[in-house]
Order: sequence, then C-alpha cells, then structure tokens
Amino acid sequence: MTNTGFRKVLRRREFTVLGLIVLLVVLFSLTTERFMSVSNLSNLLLQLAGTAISAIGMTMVIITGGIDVSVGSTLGMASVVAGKLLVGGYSPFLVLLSALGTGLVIGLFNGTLIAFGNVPPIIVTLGMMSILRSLMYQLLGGRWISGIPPAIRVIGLGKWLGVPISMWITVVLIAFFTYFLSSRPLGRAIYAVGNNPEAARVSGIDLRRTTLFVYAVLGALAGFAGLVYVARTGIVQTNTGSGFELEVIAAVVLGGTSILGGRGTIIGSLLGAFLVGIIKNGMVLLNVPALSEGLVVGVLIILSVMIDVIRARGERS
Amino acid sequence: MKRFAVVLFVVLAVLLLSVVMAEAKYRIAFVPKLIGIPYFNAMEEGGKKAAQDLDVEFIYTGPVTADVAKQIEIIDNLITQGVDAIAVAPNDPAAITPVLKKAKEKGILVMTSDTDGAQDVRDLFVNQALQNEIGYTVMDELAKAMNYEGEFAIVSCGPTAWNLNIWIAYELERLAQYPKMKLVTIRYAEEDVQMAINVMLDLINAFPNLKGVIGQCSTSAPGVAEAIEQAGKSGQIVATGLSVPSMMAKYVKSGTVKSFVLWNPIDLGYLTVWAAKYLLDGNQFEDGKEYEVPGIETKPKYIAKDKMLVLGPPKVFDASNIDQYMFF
Amino acid sequence: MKRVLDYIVENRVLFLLVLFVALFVVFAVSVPGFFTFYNLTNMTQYGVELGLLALAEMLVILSGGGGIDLSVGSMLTIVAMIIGVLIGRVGLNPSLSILLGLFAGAGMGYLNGVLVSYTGILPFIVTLASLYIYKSLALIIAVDPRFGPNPMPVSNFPESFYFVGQYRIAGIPFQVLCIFIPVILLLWLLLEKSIFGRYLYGVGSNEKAALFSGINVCRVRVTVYTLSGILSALSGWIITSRIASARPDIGTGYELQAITIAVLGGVSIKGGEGSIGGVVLGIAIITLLYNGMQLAGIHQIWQLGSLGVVLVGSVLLNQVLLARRKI
Amino acid sequence: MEYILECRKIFKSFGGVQALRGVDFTLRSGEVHALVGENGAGKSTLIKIISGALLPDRGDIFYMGQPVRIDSPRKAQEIGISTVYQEPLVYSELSVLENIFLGREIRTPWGNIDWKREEEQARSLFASLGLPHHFLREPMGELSVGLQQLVLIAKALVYEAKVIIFDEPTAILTEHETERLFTIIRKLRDQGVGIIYISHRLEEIFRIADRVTVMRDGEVRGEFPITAVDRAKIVELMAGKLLVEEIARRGVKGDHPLLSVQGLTRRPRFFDISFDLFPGEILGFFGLVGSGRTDVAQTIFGLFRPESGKVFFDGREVSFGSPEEAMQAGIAYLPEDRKVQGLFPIQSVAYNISVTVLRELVRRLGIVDVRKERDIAEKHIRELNIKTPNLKTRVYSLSGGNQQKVVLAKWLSVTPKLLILDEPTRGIDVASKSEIHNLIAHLADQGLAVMMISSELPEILKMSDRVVVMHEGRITGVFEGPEKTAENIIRAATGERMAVAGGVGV
Repeated sequence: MTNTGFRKVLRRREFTVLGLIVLLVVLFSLTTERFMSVSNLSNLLLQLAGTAISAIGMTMVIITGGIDVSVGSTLGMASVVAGKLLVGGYSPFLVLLSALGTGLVIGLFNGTLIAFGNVPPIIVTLGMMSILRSLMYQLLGGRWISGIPPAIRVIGLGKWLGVPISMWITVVLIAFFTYFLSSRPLGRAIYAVGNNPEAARVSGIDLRRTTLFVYAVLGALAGFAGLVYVARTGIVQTNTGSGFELEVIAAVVLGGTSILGGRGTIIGSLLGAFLVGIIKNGMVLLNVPALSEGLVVGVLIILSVMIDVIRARGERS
Repeated sequence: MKRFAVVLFVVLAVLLLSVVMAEAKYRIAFVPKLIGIPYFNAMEEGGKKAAQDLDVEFIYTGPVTADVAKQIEIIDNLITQGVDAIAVAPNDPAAITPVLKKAKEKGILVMTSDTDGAQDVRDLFVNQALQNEIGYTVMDELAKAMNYEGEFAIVSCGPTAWNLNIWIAYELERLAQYPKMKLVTIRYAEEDVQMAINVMLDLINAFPNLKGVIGQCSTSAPGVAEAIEQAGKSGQIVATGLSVPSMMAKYVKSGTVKSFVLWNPIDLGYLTVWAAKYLLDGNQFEDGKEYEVPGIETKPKYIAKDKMLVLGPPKVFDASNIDQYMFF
Repeated sequence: MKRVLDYIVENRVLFLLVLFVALFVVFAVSVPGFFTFYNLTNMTQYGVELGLLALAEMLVILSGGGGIDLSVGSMLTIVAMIIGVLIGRVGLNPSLSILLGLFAGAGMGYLNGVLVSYTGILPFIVTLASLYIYKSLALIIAVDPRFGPNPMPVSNFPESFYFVGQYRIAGIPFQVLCIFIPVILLLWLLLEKSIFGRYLYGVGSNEKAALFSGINVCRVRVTVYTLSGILSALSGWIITSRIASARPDIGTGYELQAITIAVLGGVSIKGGEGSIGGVVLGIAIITLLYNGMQLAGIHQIWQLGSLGVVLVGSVLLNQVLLARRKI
Repeated sequence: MEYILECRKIFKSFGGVQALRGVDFTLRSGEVHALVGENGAGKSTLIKIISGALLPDRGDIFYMGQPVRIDSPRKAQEIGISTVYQEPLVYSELSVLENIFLGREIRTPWGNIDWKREEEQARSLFASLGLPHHFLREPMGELSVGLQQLVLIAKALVYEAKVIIFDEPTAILTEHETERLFTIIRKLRDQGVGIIYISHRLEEIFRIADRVTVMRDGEVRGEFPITAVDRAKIVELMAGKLLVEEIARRGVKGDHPLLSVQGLTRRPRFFDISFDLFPGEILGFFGLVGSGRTDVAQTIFGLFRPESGKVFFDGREVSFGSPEEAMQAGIAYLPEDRKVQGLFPIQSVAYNISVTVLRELVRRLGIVDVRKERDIAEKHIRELNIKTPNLKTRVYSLSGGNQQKVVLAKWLSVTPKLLILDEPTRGIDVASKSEIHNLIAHLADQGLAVMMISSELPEILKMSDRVVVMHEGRITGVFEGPEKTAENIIRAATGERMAVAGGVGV
C-alpha cells in the first residue's frame, strides 16, 4: 500500500517540476558559487512573492475550468489605489483594506459576469484588462507615485529569521488555501465544479456561488499582491503589472493544473513559479545573454510537460 | 432615402464647420513615444504652457505602449484631422518616414522632437542634447563616481529601444578612456521598475565585485538604485543613469546616486511648440545662431546641416541642484 | 419587430452587422473627417495585420481540443526580423527573402501543430512556450554586431519592398485589395465550401467522432497551426513593408488582441463553431472604433477601455437577450 | 400513508409541446415500480419533476403524505429522493469517497471534512451492499462504468434515500454487472426503499419489478401488478401495436469470405482471433463488455495496430494504419458510444450524414458539391425516417433514437462492403430499434457483410446468422443454426469474474 502510495507521488506532475527544480539547483550550485548564497536565495523568494500569491487564486480559478487574464491589471489597479492612499498619509491598515477591497470588487465584477451573465471567462477578463488599464492611466494621469512612506515597506522588504516577510505571508496564505482546498467542503466543491459541472449541479453545489467565489478570491489576492508590489518597489507606474498575467498563468500551468479544469494543486503552482524564477535567476548568475532567456524558459516548459506525457505513455503500455 | 439625405447634410455641415474652425488657430500636435510616463508628461506640460503663451492649439496624443505601428496610425489620423504641424518622438526613426512623408505632401509642417527620425523628410529636429554628449556624460559621471576603476553593469529597458542603444554605443566608445573599468553585462528590464529591481538584485549576487551600474532609462535608474539600497550595498555600488529628478531625489539624498543625467523635458516640450509656431509663421532658422526663447532657461542653437535645434548640453543633476527640479 | 430582434440575437453575424452599422452611423454623423472616401479607404490598412492574426486565431480555435495560438504575435515578429535581416543586412533578393520568411512562418506553425497533435500537450502550453521561444529568437536574430550586443531594427530596404504596405490602387491600400481580401475569400472557400473546412468543423466539434468518421484529426490540426503560421508570416511581411522597418518588438501583445477579435466575431472557445463573416465583422468593428475615436480626438486611454467595454458588452447583451427570449 | 410518493395530475409543457398531460403516479415503500414507454412518452420529464430538475406546470406531489414542492435536485436529495442516471454523473478526477460525499460532507466540529468518518461510513455501506471497498481512495475515473454506477447507488444511500430512481441503469452494464445490480436493488427493496425503475429491456422488468406503469404520449396508459400483465400487453400499450421479434431474411450468403481474420492478437486485449465473414451475412459478436469485441473491431478498422495475425479483406491482405484507410477500402464502423464517438452534436443533420462521403462529393480543388451533399442527406432522412425539422437543425436537439439513426445514416451513406455495428440500438426506444433491425436485415439481404456487436442477447439471437462469442479476449464459441441458442451463447460468454478496468478489480 505504501509502495503504491509512493508510486503515486512519483506519478504526480508536481514531482516532475520538483525534479527539474532540484536538477537546476544542483546544476547552478555546481557552476556558480553565488547561487546557494543566502542573499541570492532570499532575493529569489522576494521576487516570487507577488507571483506566488496571485498563483494561489489563479490555481483555484483554473481548477474550475476558468481563466483570468485581468490579474496583472488588477494588481496594477490595487497598487495605484494603495499608492495614492499611502502618499495621502492614510493608516497602513486602511491601505491594506482598500488594496484588498479594490481587488475584491474587480474579482466580484468578473465573477458576476461569468457566473450570472454566462459570458466566457476569457472574454470577461480580456475586457476587464483593457478597462482597468484605461482607468489606471486616468487615475494616475501619467504621474507616477513615489515617496511611499517607509512603514508599509516592511511588508515588501522586511525580514524575519532571514526570510522576507512577504514570503512568510505567502507561506501562510499557501498553507491556508491548501488546507482550504483539501479539507473544506467549499474547497472540494471548486474541484467538483471544474471536473463535472453537471454532476455538481445535481449534487446541490451552487455553481454560480462557487464561480463567483474563486474570482473574488483571486481578485483579493491580486489586490494584496499589488500592495506587496508597492511595498517592494516604492513606486507605482502606469503600466504596473502588465504582462504579469502570463507569468502567473505559466506558473500555474507548469505546476500541473489542468486548464480543462478539475485538477491541480497550489503547491504545484508554487513549484511552477519557482521553476521559472530559478531559471531567470540562474541565467543572470551564469551571465547567459539576456536575449535568450525566453528561449530557455520556453524550451523548459515544453520539456517538463513532455516528460510527463512520455511517462504517462510508458505507464499505459 | 430622405433620411440618408439628412444624414449626409449634417455630415457635410459638420465637416465644413470644422474646417472653418480650424482656420482660427494653428493646431500643433505632439506625438510622444508613449503616454502615461512622467518624462513625456513633463513635455506635455511644457507644450501646454507654450500653447497658452503663443495662442495656438496643442494636441497631445500617443500610444499607451511604445508601439511603432500604433504611433503611425495615430499620426495618420492626425493627418486626416488636418492639423498644421506634427511633432513626433518616434519609436522607430525609419518606420516613421512613410507617414511623415505623407504628412508633408499634405502640406503639414513635420518635426521630430526628443528622438530623431526621417531625417530627409522632417523640417526640423528639436534635440534635447547631442547623442554622443549624452552617452559621454553618463559614462563620465559613472567613472567619476567609481573613482575610474572597477566592474560595472548596464541595466537598459526595452532591448530594442533605438536611442537607448545608441547612447549605450557612445557610452562604450567613451569607456575606452577608462582602461581600469570593465563592463560585465548588459541586462534589459522593460519599462518596469519592479523588473529593474529584480534584475539588479540578481546582478548584485552574480557579480560580487560590482562597483557601479547605469540605469539607462527613467524606470531602470530608480529601479537599480532601489535594489542597491534593498541589498544594503549603498556606498559599495554606485548608480547613475538617465531619469527624472522627482524619482531620483530620494537616492541622491541617500548617496546611492551621486549624480545622474538628463535635460529639462518641460523646456523641450515648450521649445517644440515654440519652434513649430515660429516656422508656421514663415520664419527661418539661421545656422549657428542661439535663440532667445522666452520661458526656457537655455539658449537653443540651430545647426543647419542637420536641420536641428539643440536645447543645450545634457544636464547633470546632483545633491546641489536637484531640489530646484523636483517638479518633473 | 420582435421576431426580427430574435433573429438578430440568435445570429451572431447579424448582430455584429447591426453593431457595425450603428457605430458607422454614429461616427459619420458626429466625427468630422470620418465620412470621407479618403478616410474610409485609408483606415482599412490598419485592420490588415491584426486581422490576419485574428483569422489565424479563428482557424486554430475552430479546430477544438482547447485550440489556441498564443504565439501568433511572436511568429509575426520573427518573420518580420527574418525578412528584415535577409534583405537589409545579408542583402538577399527581396522576393526570395519574403518567400523564405513565409516558409519560416509555415515551419514554426507546423512545429506548433506537430507538438499539439502528436504529443498530447495542450495547445495553450505549447504556444505559450513557443511565444517565449520565437520572441527570444527574434531578439537574437536582430542583434547587429555594429551596435554591440544589442538587437536593432532593420530599415534599409529597397524602394520596391514598400509596394505591399504603402501603395494604393484606386485609393485603396494595396495590402487590403491584393492580400487581405483575397485571403478572406480563400478562407471563406476553405471553410464554407471545401472538404477541409468540413473536416475542420468536424474535428472541432467532436474529435473522437471525427476520428471514427475517417478524418485524419492530426493532419487537420497540423494544417491549421501551419496556416496560422503562414497568416502570421504574411502579417509580419505586410507590417514590415508598411512601417518600413523590421523590429524585434513589433508583435508584442498582439496575440491577446487577435484572440479578442476572433471571440468578438463569434468563434466559440470550445471549437467547432464560428464563421469567417463574424470574424471579418469583428475586425471591421475594431478598426472602425479605433479610427472614429482617434478622429474624434478622444484620448487614447479611453480607446483601450472602450475595446474592453465593446467586447464584454456585446457578448453580455447577446446573452441577456437570449436569456430573456427563453423565458 | 399508503404511498411514500404520490404524483397527482401532473402537467408539463415545453414551448407548445405538451409533455405530460395529467399524469398520476404512485410509489410504495419497499416496492420496485417500473416505468416504461417509448422515447418521448414522458418518462424522463416525469422523472425530472420528481428529482427536482424541473417544476411541473400544474399538479401536486405528496411525499410521505405531505404536499411538497421539489424545486431543486438538492431539495430532492434532502428529503430523500435520489436519482441514478443512465450515464453516471461522476467526478472522474476526484476519489470514490468524494464522489459519494460531495455536497453532503461529514464534518468535524471545526467544519473540516472528516475523511475518516466518511471512509468508515462508506465501508460499512459497501459491505452491506456486498461490495468490496478497497478502492475508496482511488480516482473515480479509474473504475469501470458498472462500478461507478454502484458507487452512485451507495451515494444515494448516504443521503438516506427513501426513494431511488434508476434511469435505464443497465443500458451500459454487462450482463454480469446487471446481475449484481439486481441483487442490490432487491436488497434495497427489502430494506424498505421505494424504487422507480426505468428500462427499455422488458425482460428485466419482469425479473425485477413489482408493479409497472406504461406511458405513452405524456399519459399513463396502464398500471398493473407485474403478475397481471405479459410482455405482449406492455408492448402493445407502449407502441400501440405489436412488434414482431422474428425477422425475415432472404439469406444470400456469398461464396467467398469478404473478411478473413487469422490469428489476430493485440495483447492484453485479445488473442488469436480467427473468423470469416461472408457478403450478405450478419455475424453477431457477443460477450461481456471488456471481452475484447470492440477492440477486435477497432483493430480491423485501423484504430490500432495488431501485434500479430493477418487480416484479408476483399481477397488481399490488408493492414490499415488509420480509419481513413479502412474507409477507403470499404469498411464502415458504427461506434459504440454515439455521443462521444459518433455525433458532431453542434453541427447540422446534413453535415452529420454526409461527412463520411465528402471525398466522393469533391469537384475540383477540394471544393464540395453542396447540392449532392444535400441530396444524400435528404435521401437518408427519408429512408431511415429521421424526424428532424430540417436539414440544418443541429443534431443535439433531436431525440436519442433519431440521433442514433443519424449516426447510422452517416455510415450507410458511404455504401461500404463491410459494416461493423457496435451496439447499434443501445439506449433507444423499441420502435426505433425495430426499424433499425429491419434496415440492417435489408442491407445484408442486398449483399452487405455485417459484423454486429451487441450486449443484448435477444438482439443477437434475432439478427445474427452466426454468433461469435468472446470471453477475456478469446473466442470461446461460434454458433450457427440449431446450436445458436441462448443457453449455449451465455455459457460461452460468462466467466465468473467481473470486468476489470484501470487495475481495480472487484
């Protein structure tokens, strides 16, 4: 029994990604001594916090069979709101609430159109992306926000036991949502909705409420990621978070969440985010020309998924 | 049929009206590389001020990302609107040529500003400073801050930004004068502060002997400075580059940045509109002459062989003067 | 009247046509300079490049199985660079260079297709990876040693190269009349009249049934991705000729816009459903919208937002009307 | 309280169509009440109303003597009415345990899901049904369809169902699985559960039901204790006419085999399969699901490569690499699962019929002759009596029987030499079934070779000239003439093991 249990772990996609990460870590530690340094690893964690936090929500959305390409602009919008309030001297607590609130409202709007308006998620969120970008320009009017007070920047820069505070928060969020997805009825309902909506409806799961819920959570998490962004960079520009959506989606998909819905884990997405992060980090350390970064990331994406496919075939025969 | 006739009539009436209205004032358009960044906002501000002073209409419109194709489309639509002068900060100096040619054929005054392009078509290039002087100055400032020795890196923005690449080329040319300095790598961080921070943090780890860094554009310069402070390397690594004072002041004051380079973009915007009005009024510039332009602090000089009006030498900002320029 | 409305709601193409006419009338009445022969013909050129990508996206999405091509923008870019480098730096004959560029596009699309069809990796992942790969390759190709390690645009083309993107026939841009419209007609024939089109709809609506009906599913999919590569390549060629410059950043972000237009045109994300008429109208609406708003002097920022509003609004309106009719 | 469930004068209409016209239906605790009727008779509408998927326009429902309004599937489950659908609605990615408890989890005081107690409860439940329970943590998708259905029954019991509705449960089960199901249904009945049982297979109803209600055209045509009716009476009430179970054949078997299979092997699916098939012959293939019948057919059709063995078709040795090649040689294969493998649901009727013959309709440059295409579709709609508003109607809006006819038409339109039919009448009503049977016989009489796979013994006996029986991948008997008896066939087909799927045996 334990034997088959172990084999099952080996069969998981998360394991492939973990294997690749280990491989790269070994490779980079052997080729550059700087890789395993505390400061570098801490950097890596700092850089990943925003992606990882949003990936939690994105994992849930993709498990329901949906997608959200507006996550980058949601992050941007929340950081504009947070930045404006911070510079205006409001209390950090209020700022935290309003960043979360901004994301939540956007997520609820997306979720409402998808769940109650029957509009496909890709359309709603593509539209939302353009609308939010437009509003961000309008709010900032081309003036970037700088001069963020130092109090809030602890979230982005502070460390506790040598690990960035943002990463602690990420770890707590990941632990909570992993628990939520595996042990709470609503968490399981998310899988059910993605795996077989018809069956879910018949067994009395409220499809609309579940859909609304995942988009709202993703919105709120992206809002929080926006705050972390502000706290980290100390600057809010008009194009904050552009291109971020593909980064998050790539991490989630690489981590084994099926874009057809019904399958995936948050840990997997975290590993996916790590894989991309390590590749980028390693390439700088090895001083591989910056232009070929995309080449390496792309080839690795294909490779890691291909390993899975080949292994699945091997098992079948 | 009747309704169609009515619609047609209304359309013609509106058309006619707009033509009549257009005659009233010069309509001068400025198309930046992209809108929504502080640098071009400052140029817009200058342009608006000039429009008020000179009693012309100022149109400021551009793409939301530094997209060549979109910029061309916008210029084409300005031609359709029938403006009197178009000034462009082209995203691609060659790509802009056909549409500017078309504008010129329609009798529109065609200029470039901030970045040159379409040299054989445009009537004037309003230049902030000479390309080589910018590159040299940045390199000199870095060398001075690094005490003329050690390893340094360049963090640029879009890998394809034409003028950034030209400046890098001149920086490298100037590097020959500083034999004890060594460029270790050039990295790109798009127009994104966070990415610049990430890239710089990685660089600090990758190159333990790093002594200096150039932030090649207005987002990467504050980004690299921020990264140095976050890594606690302030004092060991110096940053310089090209950026706006409002974003750099913090790092100048903390000493991470000794000095950085730019010009006054408000003046550049003002000069662009002023020059357009000057030419539309039928005046000609004279070679080598320095012009007294009310409202700007330098004396722009005209170079006839390049049909170029130069705002002045690049400006170096440091702790001594930055407070006067915090408005852009 | 109610029945007419019902019919419009049920027929997405008609719905889009009504939207198009409405927009047209609004702009014609309220925007000076819009309703002129010059402007109406001139603006068509701005729909071509994105339009070709939207058509590519339509074909791929139609083929079902989660079909989507995120790499169209990158393929456009790399083909633009190949053509640019071959003509401008290598000095190859322009026609030959263009041909090579188109072949490269076909080859890259073919590669996507093979990976999608024969390895079982989802199209989303394959093309996300090739988005990164092709973009990166374009940057590497663009490096000009004369300017150090930096990628540089290429712009020293012979005058003849500009014919496609800059010339006009009877006031109509050459690329619209001689490339875009013929491509639309060919694709119309392909989708509506040809055996391949039939097979494509079959594969898109039920892959298994298609296999059991003796349709070579893999071949259909590979063909579709190859066509997507060719259309992207055509687009890359035209844009290079039009802007007289080959740039390694030109197609950035086009993929999402192309998908937006295809979906606006009524192509179902699930595959097997959607028509060329709808997509062409989608292209026309977006082109019209951009042009009208720019001429009206509306800030660029609002143009971006309005695209989102039109996309979500039109689909939502359609859904709401459909739902109301059912009650 | 005589009845646990009582429906009185239920009316329901869709658009202009009156689906139910004042239906009365009652169910006692501890009885199996069979509900029969052709497709479109109103059975499914009634079931949907009872299970909360639809609300009636008029009429009353009493549950345990009290009037109730069942406005959602959840409500139905909460008051104790569960439904086991024909095609099991499962979460293939989730574990068996979750499939049972999702939507009604056992929680710890903290509100978490109490996996341990869920597992305990499921175990005891499975034990009480006489089922093994070692696969509770496996993904549902790895179980065979039969097992999935049994899991869903267990799920109904978790909901403490007092009424369980079975909607054609045996349509996709093997004979052996069916036996298992009947045992469980009897057990449930003895425990006092009221069971509504819907099936097209009349022989089953006589074995399992206590009462039977016959519906036609949205009305109840009769309600009897099962002992008070016979088969002929029910069929008469259902169809309004008596159906003939014998079929007239002319018997024009050719001299040389059209298809000759010799020692075909593809491990682990089937081993050493040899048989001949002559023009004009209907060769029945009988066996349990998983016995390898479908695999043999699909291998001949070019979907898989055999490991060894030879196939001769039309006098020469062949080895098709794809269905495309097999079709070009003249083989047509009507797949087992029409929704998944046969239909293009969002395409038109005309498209679905003509898609297999497009190659012959091509004029030049791959352009299809649209007029010919339409003619072919019209011809088959006429010949097979397919009821469709028009050619452009999308197939998913047709009834099940008509959908099956469309699939059949698709394969007939290619005018093949060999027609392989895999479960040609699964899950369709009696009248359509009969029409399809006649059509198959007619085609064979015209010289077509037919290989017919079926799990229904009556169908095999009725249609086949010869019967090949398979068990666990091997041919265990070929019967012809007087040897072709139910007893012989069943003996050859039955092993004592149930079908195994995904490594989970029972």
